[in-house]
Amino acid sequence: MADLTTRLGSVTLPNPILTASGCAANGRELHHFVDLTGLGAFVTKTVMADPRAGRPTPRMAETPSGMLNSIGLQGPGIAAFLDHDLTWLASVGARVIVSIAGNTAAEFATVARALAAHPAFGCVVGVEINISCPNVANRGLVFACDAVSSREVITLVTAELPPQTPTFAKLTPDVTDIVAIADAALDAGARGLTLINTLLGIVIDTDRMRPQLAGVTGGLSGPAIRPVAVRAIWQVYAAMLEDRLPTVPILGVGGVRTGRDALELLAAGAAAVQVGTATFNDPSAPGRVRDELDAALDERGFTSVGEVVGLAHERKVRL
Amino acid sequence: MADLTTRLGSVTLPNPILTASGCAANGRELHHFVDLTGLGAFVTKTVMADPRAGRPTPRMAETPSGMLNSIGLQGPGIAAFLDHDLTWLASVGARVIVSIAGNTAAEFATVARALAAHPAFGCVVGVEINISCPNVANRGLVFACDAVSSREVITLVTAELPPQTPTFAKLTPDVTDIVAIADAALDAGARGLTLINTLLGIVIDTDRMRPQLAGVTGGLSGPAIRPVAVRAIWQVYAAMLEDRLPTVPILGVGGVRTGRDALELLAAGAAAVQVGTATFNDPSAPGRVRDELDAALDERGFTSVGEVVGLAHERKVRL
Amino acid sequence: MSGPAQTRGPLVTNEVVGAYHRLTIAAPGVADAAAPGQFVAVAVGGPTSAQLLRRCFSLHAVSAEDGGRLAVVVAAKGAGTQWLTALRPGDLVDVVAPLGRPFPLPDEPCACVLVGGGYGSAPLFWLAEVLRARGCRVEMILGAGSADRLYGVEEAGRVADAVHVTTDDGSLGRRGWVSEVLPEVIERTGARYAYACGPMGMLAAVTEVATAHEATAYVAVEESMACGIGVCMTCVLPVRRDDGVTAMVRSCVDGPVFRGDQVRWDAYADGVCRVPADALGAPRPGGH
Amino acid sequence: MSGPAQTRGPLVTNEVVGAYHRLTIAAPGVADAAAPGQFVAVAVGGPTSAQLLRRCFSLHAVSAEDGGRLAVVVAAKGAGTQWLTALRPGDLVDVVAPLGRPFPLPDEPCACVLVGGGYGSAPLFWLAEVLRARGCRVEMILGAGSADRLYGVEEAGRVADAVHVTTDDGSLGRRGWVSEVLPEVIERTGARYAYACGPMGMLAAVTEVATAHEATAYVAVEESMACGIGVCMTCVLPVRRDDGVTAMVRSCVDGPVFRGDQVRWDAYADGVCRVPADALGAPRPGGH
Ligand SMILES: Cc1cc2nc3c(=O)[nH]c(=O)nc-3n(C[C@H](O)[C@H](O)[C@H](O)COP(=O)(O)OP(=O)(O)OC[C@H]3O[C@@H](n4cnc5c(N)ncnc54)[C@H](O)[C@@H]3O)c2cc1C
Ligand SMILES: Cc1cc2nc3c(=O)[nH]c(=O)nc-3n(C[C@H](O)[C@H](O)[C@H](O)COP(=O)(O)OP(=O)(O)OC[C@H]3O[C@@H](n4cnc5c(N)ncnc54)[C@H](O)[C@@H]3O)c2cc1C
Ligand SMILES: Cc1cc2nc3c(=O)[nH]c(=O)nc-3n(C[C@H](O)[C@H](O)[C@H](O)COP(=O)(O)O)c2cc1C
Ligand SMILES: Cc1cc2nc3c(=O)[nH]c(=O)nc-3n(C[C@H](O)[C@H](O)[C@H](O)COP(=O)(O)O)c2cc1C
Ligand code: FES
Ligand code: FES
Repeated sequence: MADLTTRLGSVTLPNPILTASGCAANGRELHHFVDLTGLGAFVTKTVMADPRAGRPTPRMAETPSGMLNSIGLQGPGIAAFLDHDLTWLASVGARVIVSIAGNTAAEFATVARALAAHPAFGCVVGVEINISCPNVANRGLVFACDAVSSREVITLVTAELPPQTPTFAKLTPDVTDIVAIADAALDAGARGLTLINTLLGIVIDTDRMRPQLAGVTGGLSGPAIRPVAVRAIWQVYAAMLEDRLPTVPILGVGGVRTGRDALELLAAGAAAVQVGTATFNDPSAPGRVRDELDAALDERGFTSVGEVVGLAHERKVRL
Repeated sequence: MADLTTRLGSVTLPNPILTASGCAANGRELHHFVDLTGLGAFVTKTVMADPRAGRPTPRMAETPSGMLNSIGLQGPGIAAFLDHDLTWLASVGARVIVSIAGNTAAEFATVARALAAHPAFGCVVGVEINISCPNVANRGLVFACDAVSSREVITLVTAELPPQTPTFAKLTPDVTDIVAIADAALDAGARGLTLINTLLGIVIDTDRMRPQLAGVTGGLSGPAIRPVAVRAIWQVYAAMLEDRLPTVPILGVGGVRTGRDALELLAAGAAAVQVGTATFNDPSAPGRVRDELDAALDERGFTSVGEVVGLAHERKVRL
Repeated sequence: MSGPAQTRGPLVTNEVVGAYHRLTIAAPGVADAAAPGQFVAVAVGGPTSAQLLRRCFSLHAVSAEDGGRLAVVVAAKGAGTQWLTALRPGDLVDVVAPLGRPFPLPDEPCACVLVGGGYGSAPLFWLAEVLRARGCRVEMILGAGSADRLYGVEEAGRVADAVHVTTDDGSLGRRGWVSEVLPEVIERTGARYAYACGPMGMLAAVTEVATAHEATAYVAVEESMACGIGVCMTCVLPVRRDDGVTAMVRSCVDGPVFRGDQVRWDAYADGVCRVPADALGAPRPGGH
Repeated sequence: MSGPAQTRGPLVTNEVVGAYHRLTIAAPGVADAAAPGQFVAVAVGGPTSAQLLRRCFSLHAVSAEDGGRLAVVVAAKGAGTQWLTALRPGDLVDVVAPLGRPFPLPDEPCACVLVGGGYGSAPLFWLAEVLRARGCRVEMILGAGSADRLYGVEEAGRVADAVHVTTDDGSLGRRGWVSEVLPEVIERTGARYAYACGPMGMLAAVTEVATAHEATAYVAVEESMACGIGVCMTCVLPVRRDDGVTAMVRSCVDGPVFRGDQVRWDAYADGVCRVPADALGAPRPGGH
């Protein structure tokens, strides 16, 4: 039994295994399979200001060791989310990281303001700012593809939240230089980063000879993308070690299916790890990954999660 | 038996199935398993001016439905390549696309010049310009990550080759806007594009708790990345349909393992398809994929490859 | 009825039935919890599988025998169902069940008609038994493209008061569609409920006929599902709620059974289900 | 000797031998083409596998029986070998064989010593038979961490003139390493050739001892291989060519057997093989 606690800025979590936004809804359904209070934290589905119906169907395509999704951020809107979902999460005693987004930077701020003002805010241990979504004001270009837009969102959101709230800017890997985007987000006040959101992908249905998703493009997730997630975490953590970026906690996400996989992301520099698509294969995945991680640490003689975060950088072979 | 011929600018190939650079060496070894003259063309391992020993080992890591490689462009140098490899390929009657690279734009030009001057150049049906490799002059930033560097290389290379030579700029998907890079390459004179090279990835060996590859990062390939390849081809082909880019042939590559997969890349806009990592699983893959594609066209009632190139754009559901 | 559970048990039998495989899987606990209309999500490909997503199948039957078993009827379609139907008795199968909401049952004995298309008949035999146990008269209409794609015509004879068969090619029963037989059956039996499972087009047609005859249609839909347990939002369809508002609801937890007249069939066309413009949170210009 | 071929045949037997599985696979044509030291590349995980790369194993034995068979000795290590060792007779196995270059044989009868570490002994029994058929005296040294990780001690007794066993923990034979026994054996038998297969450290030690005793070491190396057929360049190691130049050569087609004194053991350290600075095309500052 290693010490599984992990520090995310002002908050200490009992263990580093979290759900991933959009892969666990808002908790009720998963609670049948995993005791949410036993997870490091529960990350909610990204919520926006108003209710959203999302994209037409088909919304998914299976791919080798992964899948595409095009949900289109379907959700109840912040008001219903707070009264219905966050309140329920608080009632069962979950630690919650709330994922928020907006069509515009101002919408992000509106959502953050409502969140901070709600009575259930007490269960919130962090806010994930999903800037990997399209910016209506900038021809639909994803906020996180552009340093200026990223900065704007983060500045507005952090201004709405109590000063010590851990905030995590969630970045897309679909950029030429992820360190530059991370830099803009941290410079604007984000206190942590979530790496990575899905990769943009397309599957063609070769019977109909047209894109399988009604919305054409979708986000690629699952074990297939794990090497890309590890690379993104590595690059950003390396930049922190080299003082090119301020040192903040990284929430690693992408393709984690087992305790070994979680260990991989921790070793690359993540302070906590989210389990996403794997939950669709195994509804008890987040709890299982936590237990497997515990065993994997024991087997290797580590006594705490803290020892392994970023360890692969130290152990890298100098050529 | 559909008409499998495909046009790549001034050249017509008997079928659209090619090998992928670096996944078939320079032909001799694969010839045991696949008759090279039965392929649309044979794409050689990227060659540079001088002999290169490549990277330390381990150079590979298996990943879910894919792999990482970090070969470091090991090769014999252009002189030995021409006398030994290209001459052999010419002798067996293969149609060849030669993949070239350089540490600097000038080195690319040197390699192209030597190629064009060699007696075996007659078997060359195209030149693939692998700009997805690091630019020594620009802090090791990959040429294809930057429109200016891409333009410079292409301009110099095309100046060295006979005017009608089909040239294909091979792009990396690791950029924010692949259409912009394609635009720079075409504007500089490339007569086609190869999409995509590998994605940058890392695997951590969780026993040693350090990167599994001696060179830390590697290129992710295989079926895992197919949705990213299809997306890149789709975006670039869509830009051509919308006249944002000149219309040129696209060589699609990324995760093709079956005839169905090849059809997927064709439907997204590729005029020909390269089979890479799948060859490691099945040494006869390129020939098998060609035969399966033929059958897949028949089953669907298509009588030629030409009918299906880009078809998914026409058939896309208008929402 | 307790919640769904994940279990891993041996395949007990694998029988070929016409174009399908009938698989029985050891799954403790499912029999007690399950009701007709619910489904099971099965992991495919084994421990080294490149296929992450579970495949969903209607529960065909459950029994408490030998610690608990469930049965499904599977059409070998793509790689996942091919793997599944190639399993041999003793091979382990990982299932999550029971999932979704079952067919609502009438409060009082009445006539019911059960309509199944292809393997869509799979959940209906069990439903027929449950309805008959409650004193209902049950007639079944089974349809398919051709005779080999009909499932359970004999079994239907045992569990229903009357059985009607249609095939598109006339290879068994009446040539034509189930919806052509349905009006006569409803009229003659005075059925108050039509229960249907099968392709979307069939479900829409059954709903239309039933509604025209003042019967209530309950339809089990089949949407692509990534998770089957309500956490991914891939499986949605537009359903008119009791308050009249159309919402995109999850077919895995809010369905797969819906009241046919609440499903917005008008949103379906050409293999795509659009978000109706009047739906809650429908995209406005500029929306994501 | 014809080239390698890809075949798909049933697993014939799967026996547990100590810590290993000895698998026999139907593979027509391989027996005629193969020689000791060559290897086979096996696809793992079946049709839905997420594991694309073949696993390589030394050919342990081949026979022309029943149209052709090959045998390998497999340690269940990761997911691929676990899948493979869990196969049942009759399951189909996709193999490419024979691959690589075999052990070179002496031109004339002479004494030879064969050194195997763990499953590294697998190819040596066949080699011993071939050498003895040519009139060579053959002694074998088998070493492993512990007794259960030794392979083929009994079989060695049948095919070799003498057998020496070492284990790190002393659980069988002499406590210690094979390289501690080797000098005595070479000296006593006047062996001209040492053939070795096993971990890299052992191969380096065997080479050192053999060279010091003016014997030639032939070692079969084990590098990670993505393709096994010479097309990917993942499996390279630095080898001094006859012209004195060190080149990074492919162990799958130029090996796996090399002359020990030509391998640049100095390039290996800490699980990594560096490119020697004097190697052909070694990176210069600024190189990729
Ligand atoms: C609630 C429900 C009940 C079902 N009941 C049955 C049944 O009783 N018997 C039966 O044979 N089939 C049933 N299906 C359909 C069955 O799930 C699919 O045929 C199966 O998933 C196809 O998997 P595959 O690997 O063979 O095909 P592939 O095409 O390789 O599957 C690729 C992906 O698409 C999904 N998919 C493909 N076809 C369908 C489909 N028709 N519906 C939903 N998802 C699909 C798969 O789940 C998978 O994620 C049901 C589906 C649902 C949602
Ligand atoms: C020429 C040659 C001969 C071999 N002979 C034998 C033999 O006779 N018996 C035996 O048990 N093993 C042998 N090996 C090692 C065997 O190939 C590996 O143990 C096996 O590939 C591990 O696969 P896995 O899926 O269990 O492990 P994983 O660790 O999951 O494999 C992941 C990847 O790494 C590669 N890999 C892992 N370990 C090794 C290794 N030690 N050597 C090469 N590649 C590795 C795998 O091929 C795969 O691509 C040989 C290897 C080579 C190259
Ligand atoms: C169906 C689905 C829905 C998702 N929805 C969201 C979302 O609402 N907000 C978000 O930030 N990420 C969303 N993601 C991305 C995941 O949180 C995660 O970043 C990504 O899937 C990679 O992790 P994984 O491979 O473990 O799934 C979604 C992913 C999936 C598969
Ligand atoms: C081992 C290996 C070596 C490669 N070497 C090269 C190379 O030298 N030049 C190049 O342009 N691409 C190289 N590639 C990339 C492939 O040509 C191809 O773009 C990529 O692997 C995606 O296709 P795939 O998924 O079919 O393998 C290499 C890929 C692999 C796996
Ligand atoms: S299938 Fe995931 S929510 Fe319904
Ligand atoms: S394993 Fe591919 S070249 Fe040797």
